[in-house]
Amino acid sequence: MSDKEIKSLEAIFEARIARDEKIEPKDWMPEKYRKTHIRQISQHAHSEIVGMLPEGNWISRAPSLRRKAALLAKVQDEAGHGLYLYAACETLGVSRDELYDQLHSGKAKYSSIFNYPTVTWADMGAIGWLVDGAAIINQVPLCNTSFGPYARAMVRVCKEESFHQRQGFEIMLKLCNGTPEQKEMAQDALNRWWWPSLMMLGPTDAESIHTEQSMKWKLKRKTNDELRQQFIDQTVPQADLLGITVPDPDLKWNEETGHYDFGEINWDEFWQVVKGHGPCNKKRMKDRVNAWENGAWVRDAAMAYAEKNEKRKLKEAI
Amino acid sequence: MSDKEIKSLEAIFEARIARDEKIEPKDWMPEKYRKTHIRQISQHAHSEIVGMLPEGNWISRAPSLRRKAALLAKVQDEAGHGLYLYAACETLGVSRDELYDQLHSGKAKYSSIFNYPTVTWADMGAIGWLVDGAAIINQVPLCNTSFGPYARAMVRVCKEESFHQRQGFEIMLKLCNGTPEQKEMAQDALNRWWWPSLMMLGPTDAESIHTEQSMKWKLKRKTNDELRQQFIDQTVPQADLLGITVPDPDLKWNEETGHYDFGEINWDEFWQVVKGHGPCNKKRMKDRVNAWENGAWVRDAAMAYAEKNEKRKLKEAI
Amino acid sequence: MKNQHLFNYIISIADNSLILGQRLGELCGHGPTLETDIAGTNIALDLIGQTRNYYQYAAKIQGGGKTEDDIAFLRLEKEYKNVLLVEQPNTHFGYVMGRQFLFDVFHLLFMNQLMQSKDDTLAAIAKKGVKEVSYHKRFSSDWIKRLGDGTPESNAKMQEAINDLWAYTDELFDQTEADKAMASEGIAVDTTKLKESYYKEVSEVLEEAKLTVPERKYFTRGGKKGVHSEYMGYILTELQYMQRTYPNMEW
Amino acid sequence: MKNQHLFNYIISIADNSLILGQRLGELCGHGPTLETDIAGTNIALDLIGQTRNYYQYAAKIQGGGKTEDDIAFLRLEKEYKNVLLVEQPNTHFGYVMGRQFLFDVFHLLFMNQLMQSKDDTLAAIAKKGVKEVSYHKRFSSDWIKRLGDGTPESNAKMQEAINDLWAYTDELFDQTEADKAMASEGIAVDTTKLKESYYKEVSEVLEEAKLTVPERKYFTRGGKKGVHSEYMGYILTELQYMQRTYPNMEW
Repeated sequence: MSDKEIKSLEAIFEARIARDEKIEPKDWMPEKYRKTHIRQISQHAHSEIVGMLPEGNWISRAPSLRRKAALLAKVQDEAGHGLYLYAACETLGVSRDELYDQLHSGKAKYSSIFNYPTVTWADMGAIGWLVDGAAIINQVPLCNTSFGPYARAMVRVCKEESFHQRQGFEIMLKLCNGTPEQKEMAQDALNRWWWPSLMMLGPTDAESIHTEQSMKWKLKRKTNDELRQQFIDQTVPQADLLGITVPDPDLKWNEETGHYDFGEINWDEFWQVVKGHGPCNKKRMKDRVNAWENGAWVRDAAMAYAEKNEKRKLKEAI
Repeated sequence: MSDKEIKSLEAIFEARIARDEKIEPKDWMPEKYRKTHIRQISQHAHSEIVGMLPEGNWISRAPSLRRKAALLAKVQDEAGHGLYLYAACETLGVSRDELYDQLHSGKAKYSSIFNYPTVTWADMGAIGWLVDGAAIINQVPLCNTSFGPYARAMVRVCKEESFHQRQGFEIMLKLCNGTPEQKEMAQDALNRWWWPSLMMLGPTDAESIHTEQSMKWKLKRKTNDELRQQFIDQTVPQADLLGITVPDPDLKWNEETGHYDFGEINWDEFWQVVKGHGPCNKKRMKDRVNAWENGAWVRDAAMAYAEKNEKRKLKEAI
Repeated sequence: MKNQHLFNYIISIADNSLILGQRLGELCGHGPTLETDIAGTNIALDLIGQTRNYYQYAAKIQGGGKTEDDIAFLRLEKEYKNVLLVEQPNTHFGYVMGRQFLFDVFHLLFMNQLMQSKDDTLAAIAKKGVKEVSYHKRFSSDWIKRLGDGTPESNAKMQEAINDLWAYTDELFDQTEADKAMASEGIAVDTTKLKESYYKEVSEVLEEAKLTVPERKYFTRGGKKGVHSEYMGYILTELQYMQRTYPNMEW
Repeated sequence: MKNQHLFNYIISIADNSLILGQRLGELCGHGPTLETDIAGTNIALDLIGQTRNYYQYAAKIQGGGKTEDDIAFLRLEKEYKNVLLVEQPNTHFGYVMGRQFLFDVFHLLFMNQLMQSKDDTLAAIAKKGVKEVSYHKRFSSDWIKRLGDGTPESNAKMQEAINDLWAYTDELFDQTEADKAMASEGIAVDTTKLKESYYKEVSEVLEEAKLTVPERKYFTRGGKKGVHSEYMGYILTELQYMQRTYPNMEW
């Protein structure tokens, strides 16, 4: 294709997005659009898969059968999200095995929040309440993003995420209405998860490299700082309701702006974790890589069996 | 050597044993004597090593620091017994690696009692009290056995074993003087370990194939049935002292014989376990084999390092 | 006493589901594929759901304000009456599927009979569960075939698992006192009558999967009498941790 | 308040020994040779012995009839103040020896200083422990050399362990509030002063063992503040099992 032809296709493509039409896998799309989507969707898928681990850590120790069942269901949902996000990504011409390979080799990223340890039961509440809460704020706008398969996957994801978020809040509520030990456990979890949750909404706009292009493609509708403010404004009253304290001495309602002011985020910590030096980065990757490597013989067997079956059917057909 | 010469050596050899002289590794000995001793000493060594596993199972869960330390010390002693028994065996011209190989391949036996699971803390008491108790009855006569290295090893083993036995009894005593739950735990342990302990003293004399020859070599001083009777006569009053009940409805003091009469032993179970079908045979062997196989690279490294060091020293000497 | 038997009977059924569900729960996120992770979690979820139904019923029988969680988390090891099979570890995926398959075949036969129970609650639980269990069995049977008739390596691994787990199959059919008492009243399933069908079904799948049906004279038992394997203690340390550490709280 | 600081200080020392001893205890009977099993058990025994001395002293300070076992077994996870290093798992023998070595070098430097403490009890515990810890350090250093300078495989495995465990070394020198308060009174060891010697000694052994000294800017910490790794919860399920399940009994 000549440069001119490409330019013209690009113009048509951008116009379609501007008209809020969905781009489908078989449609022409600029290479950068494809690559950006592969990066973002797979990163999202990886986050679901890695995100199973910190919560999976408490399945065997859940404090009641009801909570054990709910936690199992939640982790299962996350695996499901991973599944349809990988499927959405595959429509862009990349295989799930390639994507796994990027994850396992450290080339692909996943949400840094999952590199923090889950050390008490209250962390199951805090993750639902705060982490899923922040995720929803990130993800709701994506239900209208331009790439069809991603937008449709997000509709489903968001519905389940808000269920998870309510469930997490309910765990916190139960703790906060419980004994002093339980309430302290809830406070301790808020102390540990608050700042990482704020970081989850991404670097400040000044440091964010992908924002402008993503806005145009409707991969982003608001800046990181706007999303963060929205998260804080929404979450602080919930903490008040729970009767626990957000661990930020600078947090204060600002009548003028109609928002909460808040303290400085420790971006050093953010970048440390992003670069692989968080408390659990190595463990998470080892767990994933071990699962993958120890499962190789199983996947090989399934493949061999499927091929044999194919042949058997073919023989019967002849 | 002619048959006649061998016969004469054998006569001298038997006379030395009859005079209670010790046979030492460099002395001439009949091949059968060597083989029988390799079999018995290694079986004894293997029992110490495998015996570490059921007790090791409770180290991480010991109920107090004092008990945790005592249990660690006991398991360490068992490893020590293994060490000098293997060393005694090696003087007969067999390597420890060969002996391990016999254990791991299932060719060599170890005491069947270690194929029962340790399911409560009270089992730590019962093993010390009953299993070590039965072991001492088996082993004390071996302090005077004819083969010097074995006899000397047994002197040391027996001293430590009686310490273990007292310690086990003390665990039981504490439980029996404790809460009803604790006493029930002690009773439950006695219920499960009583019959296997009786079986530990070997098949009935009628079924025992090695007795006669072993008597001559002072590898045995009493028959299995005599030892068993001794064990019962000694242990039943201890159970009375603890206030728990030996699980044998036929158990009764016999004024006439001056011994306890006791019920029929389930020899089917005995042979089932001996043949490898006890509750934990597979687990014990897997644990041992895994430890050995996973440790291969460590042993290889130690060997390689020793060789390098040897060469370095040689170079320095030149 | 009738109630005690009924209580014991319910517990002995439910404990199998609890412990197998617990074992499957350990695997979440560590399986060979995303699809098996989803399926395994789903089966765990079904089993924990069934457990809750049984325990809620048992708690009602027990009375005194006891709840499903008291029964699930606050018994001593010897008071759990699950078979040894379900407490065996997740050594590798062949063991996971082998354990599941050897239990599922029994479980479905059992549930089909329990639907006929004269006890309406048990019959209702079974009716609801039978659909789930049919799916479990289809899933595990398929994997037995894939692994048995996959590669030489997978065949060897699957055979190893079946050989090891086989020793625990016979206990499935053992009858406790509660079993017998309840069977005589038409409440419990007479498990001895399931044995022939069980080994027939299991053998057919194994043969189709190019696996050898183990021949075995000796079987290992104990769980139904409360004498468990050494694995059980560790399962309970985790299962009971929260309830033991923070007693008398709501979650 | 002085007593509270002293109590906290003792606990933070002793918890290291407890948790490392617990980790070593898991290995009993599963090591690569009989000799390493004996040595590992012996080290565990020393560590548990030291733990008891510290906790007995702490229990006396705490008063109210508390015992060493209350302190050992009945705290919540965040009340344990051991460094993250000692709770790392027995992944393979390289990790076991790496963890031991990285702790032993610190431990000996620390004990040598603690002998000078103005607190007589602590000084006495240190005087007794220092001989044990010298032996531990000799043992683990020897193994670092054997594994590092053994075969290519063992070198790679040992390097892997050192690389992973390195992230936990810096926390050894962190000072808690109790540390600072007690150091200012000449009771606690000023750990910041040990840092240089530590990395020097460790690096020398690693170099002799043909291992690369990791370069690292970022370190992981948390244990001293009671925020542990995910391994800690599982350690506690086993450690506390009996005391939680059977409260208020004597053993």
